[in-house]
Amino acid sequence: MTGLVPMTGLVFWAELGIKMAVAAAAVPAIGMVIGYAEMKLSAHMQSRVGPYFAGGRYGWAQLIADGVKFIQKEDIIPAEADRPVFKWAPALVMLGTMALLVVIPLHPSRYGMVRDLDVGIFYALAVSSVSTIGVLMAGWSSANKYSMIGGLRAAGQLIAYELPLVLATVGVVIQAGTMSMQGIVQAQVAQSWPFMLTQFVGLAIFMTAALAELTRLPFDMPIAESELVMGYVTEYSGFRFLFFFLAEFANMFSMSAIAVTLFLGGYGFWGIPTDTLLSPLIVFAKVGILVFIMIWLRWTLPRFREDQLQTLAWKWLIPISIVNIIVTAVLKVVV
Amino acid sequence: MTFSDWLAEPVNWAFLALALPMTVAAVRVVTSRNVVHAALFLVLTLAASAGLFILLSAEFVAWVLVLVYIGAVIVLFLFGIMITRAPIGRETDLSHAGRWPAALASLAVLALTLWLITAVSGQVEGFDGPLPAVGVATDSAILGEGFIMRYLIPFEAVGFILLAALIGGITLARKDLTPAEEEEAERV
Amino acid sequence: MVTASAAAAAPLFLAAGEEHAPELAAGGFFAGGAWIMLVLPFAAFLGIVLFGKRMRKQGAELAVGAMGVNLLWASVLFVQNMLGGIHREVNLTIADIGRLGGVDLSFELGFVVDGLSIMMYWVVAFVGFLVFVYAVGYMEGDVRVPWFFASLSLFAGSMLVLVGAPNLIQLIIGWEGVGLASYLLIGHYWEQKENSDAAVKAFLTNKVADVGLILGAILIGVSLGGFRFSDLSRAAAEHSHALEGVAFAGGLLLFLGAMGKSAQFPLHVWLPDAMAGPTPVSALMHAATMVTAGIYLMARTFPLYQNLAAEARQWMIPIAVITLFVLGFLALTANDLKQVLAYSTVSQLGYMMAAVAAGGYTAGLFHLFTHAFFKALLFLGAGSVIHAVHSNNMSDMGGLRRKMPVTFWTFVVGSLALAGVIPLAGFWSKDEILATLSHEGYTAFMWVAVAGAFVTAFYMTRAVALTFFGTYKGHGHPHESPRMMTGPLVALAVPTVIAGFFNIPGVSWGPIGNFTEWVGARVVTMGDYHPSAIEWDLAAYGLAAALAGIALGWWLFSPEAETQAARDRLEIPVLYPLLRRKYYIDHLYMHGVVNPIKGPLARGVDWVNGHVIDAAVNGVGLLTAWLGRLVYGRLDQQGIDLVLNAAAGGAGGAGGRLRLLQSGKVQQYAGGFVVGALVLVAVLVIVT
Amino acid sequence: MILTQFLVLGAVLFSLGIYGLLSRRNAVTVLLAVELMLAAVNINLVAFEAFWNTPAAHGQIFAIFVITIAAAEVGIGLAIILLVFRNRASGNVDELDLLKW
Repeated sequence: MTGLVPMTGLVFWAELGIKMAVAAAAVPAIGMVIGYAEMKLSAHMQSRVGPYFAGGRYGWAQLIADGVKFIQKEDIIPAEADRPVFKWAPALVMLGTMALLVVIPLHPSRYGMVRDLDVGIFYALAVSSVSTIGVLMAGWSSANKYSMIGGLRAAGQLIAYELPLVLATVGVVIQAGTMSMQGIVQAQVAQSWPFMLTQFVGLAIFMTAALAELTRLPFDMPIAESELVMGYVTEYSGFRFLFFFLAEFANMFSMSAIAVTLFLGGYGFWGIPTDTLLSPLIVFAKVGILVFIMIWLRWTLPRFREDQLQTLAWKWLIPISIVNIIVTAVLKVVV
Repeated sequence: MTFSDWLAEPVNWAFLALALPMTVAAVRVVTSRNVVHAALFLVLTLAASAGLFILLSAEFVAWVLVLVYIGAVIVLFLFGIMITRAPIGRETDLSHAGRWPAALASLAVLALTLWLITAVSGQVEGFDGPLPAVGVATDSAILGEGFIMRYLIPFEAVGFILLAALIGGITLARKDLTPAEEEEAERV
Repeated sequence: MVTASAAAAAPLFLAAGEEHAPELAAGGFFAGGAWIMLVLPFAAFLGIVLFGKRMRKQGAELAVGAMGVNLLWASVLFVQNMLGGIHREVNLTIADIGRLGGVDLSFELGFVVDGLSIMMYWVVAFVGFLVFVYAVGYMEGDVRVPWFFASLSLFAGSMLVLVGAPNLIQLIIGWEGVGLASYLLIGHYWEQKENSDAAVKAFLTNKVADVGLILGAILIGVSLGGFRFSDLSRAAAEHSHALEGVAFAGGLLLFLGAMGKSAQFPLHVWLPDAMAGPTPVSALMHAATMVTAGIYLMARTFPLYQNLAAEARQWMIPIAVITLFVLGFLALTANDLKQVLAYSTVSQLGYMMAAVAAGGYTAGLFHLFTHAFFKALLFLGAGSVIHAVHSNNMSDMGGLRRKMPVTFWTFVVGSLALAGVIPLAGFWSKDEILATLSHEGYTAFMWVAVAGAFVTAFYMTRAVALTFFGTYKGHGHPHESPRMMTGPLVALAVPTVIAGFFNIPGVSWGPIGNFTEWVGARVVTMGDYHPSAIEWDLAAYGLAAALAGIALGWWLFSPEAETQAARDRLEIPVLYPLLRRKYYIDHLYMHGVVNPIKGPLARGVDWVNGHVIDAAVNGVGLLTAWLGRLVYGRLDQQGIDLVLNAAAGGAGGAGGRLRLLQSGKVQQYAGGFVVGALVLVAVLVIVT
Repeated sequence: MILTQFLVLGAVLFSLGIYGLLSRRNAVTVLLAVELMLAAVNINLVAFEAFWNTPAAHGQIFAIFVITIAAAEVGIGLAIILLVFRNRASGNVDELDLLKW
């Protein structure tokens, strides 16, 4: 049994601090890699070349250049904006993102993740909901109709898809018999096949809900350019915009990583021992597949209508995930 | 235990680091001139209380608090505020003239409660001693068993209340359409 | 707490008078997974309810598919059981009921796979599958098709749960499920009042019987310490002391339950009315599900009746014989084709019940087995006719044999089988019943049964003649039904012809044995009577009666005679009205049960109201008036008014001030609440 | 850590909640104050649980019950406020005095 409680001793705090710092530093790195992947992939899907010149070959330094550009830009705050709320909103979004990263298991040892909590998956779902507040704050404080409507849409959407997201994980929790992230991965390693095979309904619902939580296409109504300019990020510029920008990509990573942990067996892969340095690479490879699918979907599917979005969540995903839970529970007892 | 003894314990610094901002935020919840700010200060208060729960080794409750309150209830609040009215800037009349009697009443409650705490503290054994349960996080399996074994009926009752609240909320908040609008909605 | 005790029951045999108990295998994969058959129809039900409307065939695919899988599964089991007996029982303890009558009872679910249940699985799946296929064609373009198929799946599923039940509790669950589904299906066209009335009638009549079943289950469960059939059978076979006392009462109570479901006199009234549902429902209800449930219950608890509850059987046989003979007559005058078949079902159920009650376990079940085929065939044929002429009345039919050849020939085959003509299935099974009755010494009842065979043959000939011969009297141009409907007819005609050969007395078919051996795979051997060779004299009586009935029917309703004239010739003064009004049983229920509440009881209440209560009220009134005058004159005017006026003035003044407190402002109320709570707590603290 | 510090904190929060409940005009802020009171109650419940240290963690279970009920309460409360706002174009509780005599 692990918890946040036995926090005595300097070593504990030092270790935790280093791990947190690594997790925090990972956010921009992940954001850049995924952002670059998105640029290149979307370009190729549209028969374009994409970033080409920056950094010499393949435009690999494009995102770094963009980052520098964003940081240099003037930080504009609208005159009518509610300044403290406006300023804190991106930070809160970023906080939710970073807090997610700390429970992703990359390796079975205690250095493989920041903390293995007894209620790990529950923690992940809880902190991922914190960004919602940030989005609402950003939408409200911008003193802009578009931002406001974007914020409202985001809130409605995030609340609606929070439920299937949580419910979809319950099947896995029932099957694994634990909420600890390491425990879930170990359960899959022990039975030598991922939960994807039995919880495919859960995986589908989880990924759909995750897309909606990320407000990515086809669920990007809150920032729909053609309707709302840029929704709740309309008024943001400079490094505050960078925060939103990075948070989206980092969130893609962490959502995919959670899906990998829950459904795809985490660092487990047939034939490869789990305690080697290959483990993080396996996780990254699996995350890469899911991220690729997300990017692919974004450049393939058109946007939903607002009412279709709510219908999908309340009338389809939630009932199906509840049925999934019931079936899993019954099978768990019977089999 | 003297105050300096108490302060020598590092975990109490953590407590203070949570409790003081929490109190300040709570004061701002009830005095802030801006509804949205009040709601956001409530977020702070609740986040701090989640931290306190972790100190008290009630980890599961802490994350339930975060998930349900910060993730859903406050969002619902902000949603409600923005739908009803969302003026940016301060409102002059958030508190009404009855604030002095209200302050008096709340002070009376505070006084009575504090007096009760001091009165009881002498009579219960170990009241002033360190909390025994702190240090080991409560296993969530215990809570789960509690819910479906001993507290099954309250659990079901709460489920029923949630259902009733769901239906009630929908019924209250939905707009009654005129026949023409209904026709319109059906056609879409 | 769920504990699984899912072990295959070792062949537990207690010699119940017989020494050679066959070795039974636990069965393989298919026996262990038999629960799938119980679950599939419910899955289909859910699937249809949720998604049926969006499917191409409106969910019929799911229902037919589930039934098809069940048929395959049951067929494998059937063949396995043919080649060597299977017995397996699985029980899951779901919950503890608690202490009842000094024993701890628990609620268990599970399934049982043995000769009896395999036979029933197969019959339900086979007839169910064909009926479902047929219904796809029959219900094309009807109202609420998804819901119809969902209910049909529920019907079949509940029956399978009932059949697979290893204990009385699960049997009751399935039993009520069957009742519910039948209610839904009979009332499928609920827009018409008489249909929903029929559904309610079926439901309520069954409920009367269910009281018996539930009381019987409690009685047996408490005295036995459990609800399992295997325990009951074993205890009964051992002449257990615990059961001896309650065997008679328990047996009769269970029989009461069976009377309702299997439409025994006098609880048969719902079955003819149940025609209100669509024809596939009737076919399913009369052949494989619902009405066979009662017979199945008797067969499942047969050791109880065989060994302990002999007195109960003395009550059961007369009821069964009345059912088979007296109610068969009602089919003579029915004008509705389906009603003719319905009364014939009632009558045939009487045969089965008579056989089981007389100790002929195998004979009753064999008749159930064969009857399922030809009765389903007849109903589906009738449905085909009705589908073509859009009327249930035989006076709208006639001359259909050239227009609907497939329906005609299969219907004739079914009718001959029902009449008991050699070599069709009905002949063999009816012969066994006659043999059983004769052997067990119920000679008089045996002759009644022979006479019943005559009646059966007569009314079936009448139905065939009126429907298929003569000239067409309806409207429009009837034509043969689509392949979807004639296919099941042909498929059912096959077992109707050959099923009888599986139990020719004394004939065993090499390694696969015969029907008697198939249903013999039970936890205890049944020890019932079944003839060891064909008793030619009895068979001859039965056959002669059947041929005589056919001849008479043919003579009366020959193709040249117009229907109305023929019927008039039959209108014997007293008998005809009696039969037309169904022996006045419905009237009896109406006037004997319903009207005492409406009429005399109401009058009684009225009399009490007028004479007793009114008198009392009037007396009190007079007394009060006198008192009032006294009080008004003396007390009120002189004393009280003074006080009252002062009080009223005071209240008005106080109210005027107090109303200021009612500001309507919720926070002031909340403040009052807080202060009140404070005061209360303070008082509490000070007092303690 | 001792029990008293949590009880005092709970008492302070609860009093603040009562103050907000009685003094705020806007209905939403009144609801916020109620949430504050419930948070105080939860702190007390969990603290007492840590104090008595029952093996079945009754205090935490009740805290979760309180949180759940609070969620339902907010849902209904906000629906009512929305309705009132729609009908009267005001979300102030002191203007809602139709029941006044």
